[in-house]
Amino acid sequence: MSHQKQGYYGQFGGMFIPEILKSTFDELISHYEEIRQDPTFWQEYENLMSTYSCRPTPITPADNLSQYFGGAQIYIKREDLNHTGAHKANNVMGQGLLVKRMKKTRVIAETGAGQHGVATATMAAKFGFDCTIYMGAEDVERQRPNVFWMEKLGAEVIPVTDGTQTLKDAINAAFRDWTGNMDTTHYVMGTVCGPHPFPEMVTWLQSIIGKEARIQMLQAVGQLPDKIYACVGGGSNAMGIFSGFLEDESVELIGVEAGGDGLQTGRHAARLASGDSTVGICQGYKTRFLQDEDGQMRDTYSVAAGLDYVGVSPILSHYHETGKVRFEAATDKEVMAALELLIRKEGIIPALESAHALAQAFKEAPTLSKETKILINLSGRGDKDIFTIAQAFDDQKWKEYIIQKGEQYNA
Amino acid sequence: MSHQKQGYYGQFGGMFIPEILKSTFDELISHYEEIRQDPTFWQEYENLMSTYSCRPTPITPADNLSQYFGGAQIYIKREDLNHTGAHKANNVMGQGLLVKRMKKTRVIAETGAGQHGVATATMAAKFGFDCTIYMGAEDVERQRPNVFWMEKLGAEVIPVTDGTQTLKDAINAAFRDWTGNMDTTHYVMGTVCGPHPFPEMVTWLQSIIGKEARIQMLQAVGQLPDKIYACVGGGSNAMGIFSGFLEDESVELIGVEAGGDGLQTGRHAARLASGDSTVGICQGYKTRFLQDEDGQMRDTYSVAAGLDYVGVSPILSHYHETGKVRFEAATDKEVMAALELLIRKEGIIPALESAHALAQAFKEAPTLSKETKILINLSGRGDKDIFTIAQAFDDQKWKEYIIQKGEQYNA
Amino acid sequence: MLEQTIRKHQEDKKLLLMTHLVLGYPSFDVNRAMIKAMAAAGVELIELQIPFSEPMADGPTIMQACCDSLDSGTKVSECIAFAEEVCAEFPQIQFLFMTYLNIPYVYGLKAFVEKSKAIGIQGFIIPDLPLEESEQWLELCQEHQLSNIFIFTPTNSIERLQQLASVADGFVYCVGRRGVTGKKTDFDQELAEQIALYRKHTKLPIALGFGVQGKEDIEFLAGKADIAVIGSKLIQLQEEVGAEGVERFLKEIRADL
Amino acid sequence: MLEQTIRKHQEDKKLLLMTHLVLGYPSFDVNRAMIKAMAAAGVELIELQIPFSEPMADGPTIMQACCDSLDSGTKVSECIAFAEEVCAEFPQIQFLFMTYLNIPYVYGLKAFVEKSKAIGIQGFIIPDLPLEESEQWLELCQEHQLSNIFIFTPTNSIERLQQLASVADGFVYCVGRRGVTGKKTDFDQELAEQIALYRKHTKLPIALGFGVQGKEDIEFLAGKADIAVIGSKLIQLQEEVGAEGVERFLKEIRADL
Ligand SMILES: Cc1ncc(COP(=O)(O)O)c(C=O)c1O
Ligand SMILES: Cc1ncc(COP(=O)(O)O)c(C=O)c1O
Repeated sequence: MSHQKQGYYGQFGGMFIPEILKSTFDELISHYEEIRQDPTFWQEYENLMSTYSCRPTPITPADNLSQYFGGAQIYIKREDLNHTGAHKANNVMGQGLLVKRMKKTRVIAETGAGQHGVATATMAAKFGFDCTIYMGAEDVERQRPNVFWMEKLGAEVIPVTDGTQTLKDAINAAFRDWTGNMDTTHYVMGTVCGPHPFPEMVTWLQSIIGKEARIQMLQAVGQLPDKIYACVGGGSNAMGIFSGFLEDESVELIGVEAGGDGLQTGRHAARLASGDSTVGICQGYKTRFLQDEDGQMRDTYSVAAGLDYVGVSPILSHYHETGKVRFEAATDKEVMAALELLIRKEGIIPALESAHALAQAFKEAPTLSKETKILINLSGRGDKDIFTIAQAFDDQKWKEYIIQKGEQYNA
Repeated sequence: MSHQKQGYYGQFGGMFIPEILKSTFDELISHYEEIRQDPTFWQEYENLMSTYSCRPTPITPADNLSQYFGGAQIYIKREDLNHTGAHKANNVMGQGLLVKRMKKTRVIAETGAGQHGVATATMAAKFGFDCTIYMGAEDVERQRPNVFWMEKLGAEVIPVTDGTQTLKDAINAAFRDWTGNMDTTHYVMGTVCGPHPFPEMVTWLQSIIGKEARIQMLQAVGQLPDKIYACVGGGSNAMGIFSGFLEDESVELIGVEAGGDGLQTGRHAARLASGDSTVGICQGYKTRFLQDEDGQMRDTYSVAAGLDYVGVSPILSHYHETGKVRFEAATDKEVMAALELLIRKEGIIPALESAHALAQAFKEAPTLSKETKILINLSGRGDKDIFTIAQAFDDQKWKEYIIQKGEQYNA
Repeated sequence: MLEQTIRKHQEDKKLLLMTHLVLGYPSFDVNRAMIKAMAAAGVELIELQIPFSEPMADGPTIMQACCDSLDSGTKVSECIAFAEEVCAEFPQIQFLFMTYLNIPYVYGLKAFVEKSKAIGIQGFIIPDLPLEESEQWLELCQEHQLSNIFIFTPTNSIERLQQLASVADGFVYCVGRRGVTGKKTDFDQELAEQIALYRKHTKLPIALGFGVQGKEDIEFLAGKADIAVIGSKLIQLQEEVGAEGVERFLKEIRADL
Repeated sequence: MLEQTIRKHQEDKKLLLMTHLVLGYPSFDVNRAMIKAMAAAGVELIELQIPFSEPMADGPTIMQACCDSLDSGTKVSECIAFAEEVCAEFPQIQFLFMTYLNIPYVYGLKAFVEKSKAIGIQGFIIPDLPLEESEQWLELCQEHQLSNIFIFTPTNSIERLQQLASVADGFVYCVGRRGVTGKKTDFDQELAEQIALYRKHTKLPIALGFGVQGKEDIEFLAGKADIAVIGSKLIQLQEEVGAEGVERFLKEIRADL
């Protein structure tokens, strides 16, 4: 397991795949290498994202918040304005173009909160692919709105009843599907995890965020940000924005994980910010996992379904080890407060995931000088999360509304 | 009532306001005329919309649909990608800048579906204004998700229990508030209706859509569209896109109203496409209203709350009279089919309102030559309408989900 | 004509009363009883409000009354017939039509003015008809010697008051404060000054409306305004204590004037 | 070593049997009964699957069994202790550990291989350890004379088969079709050709897995493959008819071989 091997980042990464998928990965890697060499691919990708989504997404100066905290000047990269409401669109549309080149006709994907599932189903509709989405049965129940849209988009949503019935089980199920249907099917991994080339490929596709952000900061603000905050589930939005600034020594990169009920409670999903993870190999790659002493994956917890995952990008595990990225965790409570504050002060409704980046930035902003510029990657919008958010706020009128609707449907 | 008077479009328009609001309107008009003369205003407005929303919104070539119908080439102007999910953002942010110039500290607005209410509450949060939203009590019940967001955004949402408890009653209530609080308060009218200067001013702010679209069509397609379709509630998104093409004789403009259960049933909101309206004066302006022989406003109906209004822009009534714009109506049934088709073929979830424009375009596209280019204004996204849409599709799994959630909340 | 009648009444009264009712609310029969009560209390002017579905300038009480009246099926033609009846029965009272512009507009402005004249109406109060939009309407009123009542408000500039005064006829309807009908106005020094300002700009009698609740307010107005307008309060009273109660209330007020 | 043992068995048997069980499912006691039954039926090789929480390459039956086993608290140390016990009790049977890489990785690759050797395990089947990632592991296996079983699949190119064959040891585990464990494979001409192709590229015994359901499949394999793998089917049988039922089933199959 030498460090020079393809797909490794320090000791992390790799390609731990069943032999049956070997040729599929060979093919995928060769196509991926081809598109990376081919400048027309990136052009086609940028063009698609600018006509179908609204790239470049803007950077919003959050003047009210800056004033409120009286510290750093806060800027927000608006991935929430993407078509389907999150950065997930970047990755899926890019992989969609790749699938077209591979001449496959079917895509499958895992989804937790449903965001990546909706994005993939959208891409499949746009490209005319068949589409199957694997989603933990528990998530299917919790995220019915997303399931509704996926079905309307023409995707088949398969509830996964194995294991903990959540994201990691959906990933297993998607791999199982793939091992039976690799000839027609591409597995659209939703984040920068999994076996090579996914971490590298999805990072590359998401790097469109960082590329834009770097230019935008220089143009609009006249300088690079001093700090960049991004939430970290698998790590795709973080890697996406960080990508644009890896060479800039002056820019501090901060990844924010799900602190759940607090790191000390054990009920969290902080792989890198807590001391609770160990190196393991699972779902095709080597990284730090939240696992027990036997190597069995542990239950994780976060109010944000998209951050609630046992593993994390091998690239980020590497950056964690080298100190290139600082990792922090925000608790559910801090996250709800940050979400409320952004809504109130800037009129922007963040996804629960994205609100983790906000929460950490808000902790630090007041302590920073007015000359400091910080950039927060707002990975997605929250209006689709209304069931979760209204519930998290324990909103009585919302509950009454649902009760009443339910009675009406029951009649 | 001569036709040369300010705020008149042919015989329509005017400023039928209570005397108590005279000085408020004088002030508003003078500020409005100032900003129209001041090129820095439009710059500031464009800048705000490009950093806070994602303007220019793209034009998406709907190749799958074009191929499906085998007729005209279909292009879609993507107002759904705006911050808060609809073209309503343009108007409110523009009026927000105006309010700042007027040094007022509070905004009020009416809302039907809640789209304009959410947009106004968002603007108020961003600008730091106090905000009160009037909403028919029935709509408050129907649109709880939007009410939840408005409240989170810091707005007070007042359920209007008068009259039919819908949009027009909310407008009356907003006017009543204004007559008591004009010193601090600006009424952010949500569409191109009401007394002068609203029809003209809101048209001007929404003309950002048409300005962009004209340039984009010329750049990307190399020619102007032959036909442009827009749905018509009050008329703001239609006037917004039409504005860019008023001088272009070759471009046919088509406004699509809510056909509800069908024009022959009387259950619709087609002021111009049906023979059912007559000229009247109400809510401060003169236009064609759906009213009875005494001049009392009638109940209207549409699956799309945002189109379900008794009046219509005086400018559009004028264009109706002169033939500048052709008016059609799409029934609920046609609308649901168009909505489903757009989702399935292009991966875009339209607002129910916007789906009216689609429905009419889809009726005509197959009959047009492949050389014909048609442009559809997609005024908003539909994912916020999930309660309405899932219900309209009579989706069983959705209903079960709501019933179950309700029982859970009840426990 | 209307002005002269008012002036005549003023010869032996400190303050005239103008009351208000919503036609068809709760029924024309109750309207009849109310007018009888008002007549018995010696009310000089009555606003007959023809309900309109969008009473933008009215407060909750009147608004709800309009809505209920329409819900029970009230037609404009019935309102006119009723007005004809009461104009004939109570020739000592000056009746005005209060309504929103759409009602006469849809009826036909000319026809509406002619009909009003024919049945004995003295004038009109149309809150959503500002001066700028009233050219044709004023011509019709003049032609038929009917008064279109203009409204003075605290937000009007001096210039605007002068402009309104130049076309006003019959009396001016003066608003004590911002807002819609039926809310409480503070009857204080500021209001007195406001009335004085209005007075400076018109020779016509001054009616003060919006918020008159009872005896105290009336006493305050006496000597300052010419006509006190009592609107929403009477609807509430009627609902609570019926037409006789309204009569008692009005008589009590009247006693000191 | 493993290869020689297999060759020896082949001297008097047309087709060897390799069965499978998930340790701790439904309990170690049942595991014991199952192994006894398998031994009684003369099974030559047994895969002991140490359950892993993410059994990516397994089908529904085995996956569920792993999940249930872990839910009931199964620990890796117990699995090893159990393996030690059965290796000692049934020396005629070749036991292999089947598991996912994370289990030995977290245990410590070296420690795991040493421990396995010490307790009498013959080799390993690790579906998520491809050749490219196995350098260190293969060194350890060689050092301790344990077989790491490589897998041939229908998606492998000739080149890949050659590559795998060059490092394979003990036997090769051949997959009859795409997909995960436990689904039905069509035992037909195409499969025969597939096995023939595998055979062309390795001198090692060939085990055929994925989908063996019963007697007919076994008869089909006899003369084509060397070892028939029976996995999910036995879990289902155990659930339905218990260890004795499994014994009956295996004996029936065995009868003709
Ligand atoms: C809005 C949003 N942000 C962030 C994430 C976390 O994923 P990642 O870390 O790959 O960006 C998700 C995952 O669903 C998401 O939906
Ligand atoms: C998405 C959307 N489209 C259209 C409309 C209709 O308004 P207008 O005709 O002013 O564009 C609305 C009103 O709420 C809306 O929300």
